[in-house]
Amino acid sequence: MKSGVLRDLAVGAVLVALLLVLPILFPKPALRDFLIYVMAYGLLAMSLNLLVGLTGLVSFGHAAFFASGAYMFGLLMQSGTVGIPVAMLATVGGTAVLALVIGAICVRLKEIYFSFITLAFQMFIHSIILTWVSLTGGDQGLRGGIPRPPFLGIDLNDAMTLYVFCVVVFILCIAIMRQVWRSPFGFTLRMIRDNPTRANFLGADVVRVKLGIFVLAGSMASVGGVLLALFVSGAYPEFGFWTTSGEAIFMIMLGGSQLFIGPVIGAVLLRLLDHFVTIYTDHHGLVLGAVILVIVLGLRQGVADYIVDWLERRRETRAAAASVASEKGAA
Amino acid sequence: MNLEALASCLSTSACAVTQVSTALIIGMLLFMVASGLSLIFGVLGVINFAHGAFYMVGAYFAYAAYQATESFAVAFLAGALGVGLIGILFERFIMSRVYGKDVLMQLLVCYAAILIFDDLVKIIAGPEYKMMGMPEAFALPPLEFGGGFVPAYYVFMILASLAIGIGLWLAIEKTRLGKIVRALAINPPMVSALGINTTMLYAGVFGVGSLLAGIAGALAAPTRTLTPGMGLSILIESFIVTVIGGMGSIVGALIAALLIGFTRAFGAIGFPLFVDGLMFAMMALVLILKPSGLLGREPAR
Amino acid sequence: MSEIKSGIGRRTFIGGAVAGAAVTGFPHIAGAQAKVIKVGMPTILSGRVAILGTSSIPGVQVAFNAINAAGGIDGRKLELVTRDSKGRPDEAAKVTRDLINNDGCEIILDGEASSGSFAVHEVIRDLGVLCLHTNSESSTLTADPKQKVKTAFRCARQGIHDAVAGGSYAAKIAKEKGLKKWMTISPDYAYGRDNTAEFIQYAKVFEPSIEVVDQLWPKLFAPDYTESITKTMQVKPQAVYSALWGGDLVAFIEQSNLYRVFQNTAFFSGGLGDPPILTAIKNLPQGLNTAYRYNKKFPDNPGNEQFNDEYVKLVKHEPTNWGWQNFVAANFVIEALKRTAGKTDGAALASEVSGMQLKTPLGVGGTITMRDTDHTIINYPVAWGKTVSKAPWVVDYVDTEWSKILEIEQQWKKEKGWA
Amino acid sequence: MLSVQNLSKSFGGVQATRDVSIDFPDGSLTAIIGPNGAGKTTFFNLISGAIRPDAGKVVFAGQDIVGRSSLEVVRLGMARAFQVAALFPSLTVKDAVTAAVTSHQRKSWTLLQRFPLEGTQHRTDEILELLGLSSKANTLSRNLSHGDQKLLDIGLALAMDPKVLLLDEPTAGMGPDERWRMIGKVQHLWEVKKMTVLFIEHDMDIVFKIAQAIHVLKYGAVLAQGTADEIRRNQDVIDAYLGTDHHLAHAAGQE
Repeated sequence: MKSGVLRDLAVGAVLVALLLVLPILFPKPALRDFLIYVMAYGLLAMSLNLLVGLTGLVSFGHAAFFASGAYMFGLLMQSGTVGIPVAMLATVGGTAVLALVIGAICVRLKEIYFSFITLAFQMFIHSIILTWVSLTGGDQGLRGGIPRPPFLGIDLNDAMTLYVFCVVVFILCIAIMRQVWRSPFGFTLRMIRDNPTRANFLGADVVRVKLGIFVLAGSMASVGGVLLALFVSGAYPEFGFWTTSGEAIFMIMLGGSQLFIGPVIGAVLLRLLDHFVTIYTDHHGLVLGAVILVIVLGLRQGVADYIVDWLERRRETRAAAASVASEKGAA
Repeated sequence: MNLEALASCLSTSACAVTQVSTALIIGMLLFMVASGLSLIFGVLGVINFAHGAFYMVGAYFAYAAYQATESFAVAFLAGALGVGLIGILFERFIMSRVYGKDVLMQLLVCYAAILIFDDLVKIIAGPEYKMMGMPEAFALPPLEFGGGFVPAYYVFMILASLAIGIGLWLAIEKTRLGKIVRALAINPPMVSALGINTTMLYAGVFGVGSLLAGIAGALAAPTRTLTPGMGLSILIESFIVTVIGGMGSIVGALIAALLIGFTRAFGAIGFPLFVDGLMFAMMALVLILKPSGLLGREPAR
Repeated sequence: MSEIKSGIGRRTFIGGAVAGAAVTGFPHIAGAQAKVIKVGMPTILSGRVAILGTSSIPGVQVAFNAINAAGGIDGRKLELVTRDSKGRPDEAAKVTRDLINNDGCEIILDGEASSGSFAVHEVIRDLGVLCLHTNSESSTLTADPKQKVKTAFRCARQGIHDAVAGGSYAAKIAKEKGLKKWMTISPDYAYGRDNTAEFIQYAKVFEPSIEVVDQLWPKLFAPDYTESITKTMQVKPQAVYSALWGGDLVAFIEQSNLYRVFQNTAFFSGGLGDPPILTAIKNLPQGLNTAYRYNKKFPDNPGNEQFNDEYVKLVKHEPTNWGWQNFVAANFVIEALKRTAGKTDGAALASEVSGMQLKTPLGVGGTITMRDTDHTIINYPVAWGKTVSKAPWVVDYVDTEWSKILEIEQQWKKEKGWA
Repeated sequence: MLSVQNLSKSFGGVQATRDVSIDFPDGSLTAIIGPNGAGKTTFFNLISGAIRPDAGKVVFAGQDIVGRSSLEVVRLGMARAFQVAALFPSLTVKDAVTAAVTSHQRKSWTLLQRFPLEGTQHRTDEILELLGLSSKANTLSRNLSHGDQKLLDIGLALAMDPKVLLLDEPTAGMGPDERWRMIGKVQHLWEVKKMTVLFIEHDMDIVFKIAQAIHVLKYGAVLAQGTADEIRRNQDVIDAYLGTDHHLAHAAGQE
């Protein structure tokens, strides 16, 4: 048990080191930009996977909380009344309340109807962003930049500092989600994913547990929104559009939903794909669509899930071969 | 909110007729798209998120055929049959491989199809706006009913949609094939045990569902602008319709489509800023109170 | 660590760790030794408004082809690198960063629509290269001093200029024909609402008897306008103003034709004047009033027709409003580069562009000026004309005096607290 | 003590349970039998809070639990296993039982510690030992044999430390030898844990062999009740039930 924590810490440390060393080895702003994007969308996908992969709740509206994070944070910073840390905490708290209200209605619905109603709420929030122009700037987004006043001697206007800040926040969130993944609560979620009726008969309060993870996942998604808002220095209604939710789902499917880090792998793959496809062709949809079809119809699961399964199968066949060989040897 | 304007509109026959016809124009086209979506879900249990793209392809097929032949009948058939065929191919080669998988797989496959179709249309037809234009036969002054005016083409569109809807309903409820299809929706192994080729049947149903999207596209082509990506907004609206009416219910789709049509037509008079909110509220309310929709049956499991 | 930094600092490299190499593995030679000068353009190339990008690009290409054929800037050719933002502002920000940081673009022609342009604006604030917004008409972008970015300019028509010109034209017609009852039908988003409000505001300034009896706000990209059209028939206004544009406008006009709406209602459109729209409409009613977007006969000079012909050679249709704006923007860039002798430093180029009076066939009187105070162009065509059913589709352009526009713009800025 | 009084329930026009009154003394081992469609599973659903009865009382632990959710009923100490083993396919045997134990300890919300919690280990091992599943602790639930799946289902219920255990056909779908092994385990469990056990069973030989009391349901009503001998001699039961279904059940069992 303790060794699990140690292993996670070790992996986390390697990840931090990698993320910090990469831009030093390759000091190009483009790499930093790329990684910040991956981290922001990675948080969105990872948090969605707490619902999809861990609890079996297929939300079509997760980007609503991503947008809420970006907008709440942006508005708080533009108000000029609070510093970045307070604004971030308030944003996460505010999004948690929003997720609580929406979740209280949604988690009572089962299966595809849960998906529908989350989609409906996302459409609702998106239309609020579009119509409440005086607050949100409507379709033009939050304009005029989001100020980044220095705090505790940290100045996020410096690109490298901003990057390091994003890495720290990202790893922190990943650590929290990893803890959820491995905690007793995480196993309650697995019970609900596999068989909610049975979980109920084993004393798990299914509706409240679902609501709990819905709120938690929403809060984590809002951190992704905060990072993106900090980076692009704005917030846009597209953050809360259904295509953003769709992209997060695609990241999960591309990477894999059963491996903890799968969605981040998916985020890296999708962003790389996006990056290169837009460079080489204007027919971005054609290429991306073809890749999706190949993965979905060819692998029938996420890339990371596929590799994990493949390794396992190979180990099994080897073990079987070895046992056959030893039997032969004995004979 | 201007209920006075609404009341005064309803009290004059000219306004009432025009707005009712507006509701029918919006509603019936929506019904064409939504009924296909609903049919496919009802029988195959998958949500065809690519349905909007099929509508778009139908419109472009009709446009191309009309450019070539100047005949609206040919254009209509090209849109309907072309998309029906694409639907069958899509079902056979792609969709059928993700039956029984989780809904995310189906979503992704459809998303891929949307991306590909949008891009193909852009490559083949170009990104600029296309307008098919009104066929000669319908280039008449609007018809007058009780002081209200309805363009001739819209009268045709409403009647055609209605006829197709009734035909579809009769086919499902009253024919032997319809009975088999309904049985297929509830108990596929049983249908298969009767010696019926369910694979063909699935493809056929998907084809008919797509055909309806193609018809809607062809009917829309003379009055709506053709652009890549035009399927998106109609997908969202017909999705709302299907959820409200009940996934799998043709009559439910009709009722919900007309509900949306009337909301928009009379909302424009009485509460223009609240129309979208009302559409959303209806969908959320239905989902909360009766998740399977107004006329949907509870999922069998 | 500092050693490593300074060691690798400026070198380009090949290979390395997977992600690192994957993203930055396109070696380019930065700075003054490059053979070509790369100009980046983030724009929309997919979805419903793909034509925004696809009709912007040839505008730039016409200008670049000309200078490259003439030997370039001191022998260095200009190259346009375009990227699809898919209409997403955050994507616009990202591709702009990529264009500059990764692809070695030293100048940005921002072909984004208004929301994307604000995102690009913030990137430029961060990175400090020369940027010309070529498609954003939103007044705030340059008029609000809070938005000001030293190296960013707008080379596109501006909402307030259009509003003044449109208002005065509408007032004149209203006076002549006694049009008092007005109605507006515009798309429900920032541009549609601002544009409509400003048009009506100035129409009333010039003709106080104008009364707006109703305003309809159909959704942006709505495929069907029947409920707005039939509502119009109930209200029976004498004139309608619409800020609809693009495919939405095409659908609106064709659907209105079915009801014969324009037989007894005057129509004023801010967006009808683009040739691809005029030609897409199968039954273009005569006598609709539209703002100038582009016309090969206006300004009527050989340079304009030459631009039109070169443009048509590249794509199959005549230029859009975006086409000429990008053509002019590209010429601003070329002229600035000539004056800096090929130096691409953002501040140096910006000081050249600021206040530049560019000779161009698209200008009123042959020049378009980049105003130094607020980094936006003036003296471009802001005329209104009437539709006819065959090419050149719009005739009888009536120009509005720029002196009048500038005077009212100044008052407007004062009201907003921007001047 | 668990007792039901005048319990009734209809679905549409069909009366699934008619005025059923039964007492289950503490520590008893009771069989519920009856032909297919007699309302046995519905009866379990009614007492365990899954379905709300139209009328009647379910008195458990000194209170009427009608209207309580199944969750509350579980927490009062009534657990159940299902006719078709209700498992968590993607969890290993050990993780599944540990998760159930954790849930029983009201620690399913624990976030700051890692799974498994230290206090659960002992209990999990005990349950696996009791059911003879220890050697399969690391097998995924979905890869278990049918019999082991049924055992694990019971194991999950045991994790609730129940005072009353409801077993819906613990031997369903098993061959004759496996049935006896299974029922032996159930009997062993009952003896060791001193719980009140109610089980639904088709195999009369099993029922007559181990049940202390037998209640026969038919068309939702109690047809007869008593000891094995009494039921064997009851003419109603012989007429209505043994004459037909017993042989059918036998035949099915022999397959």
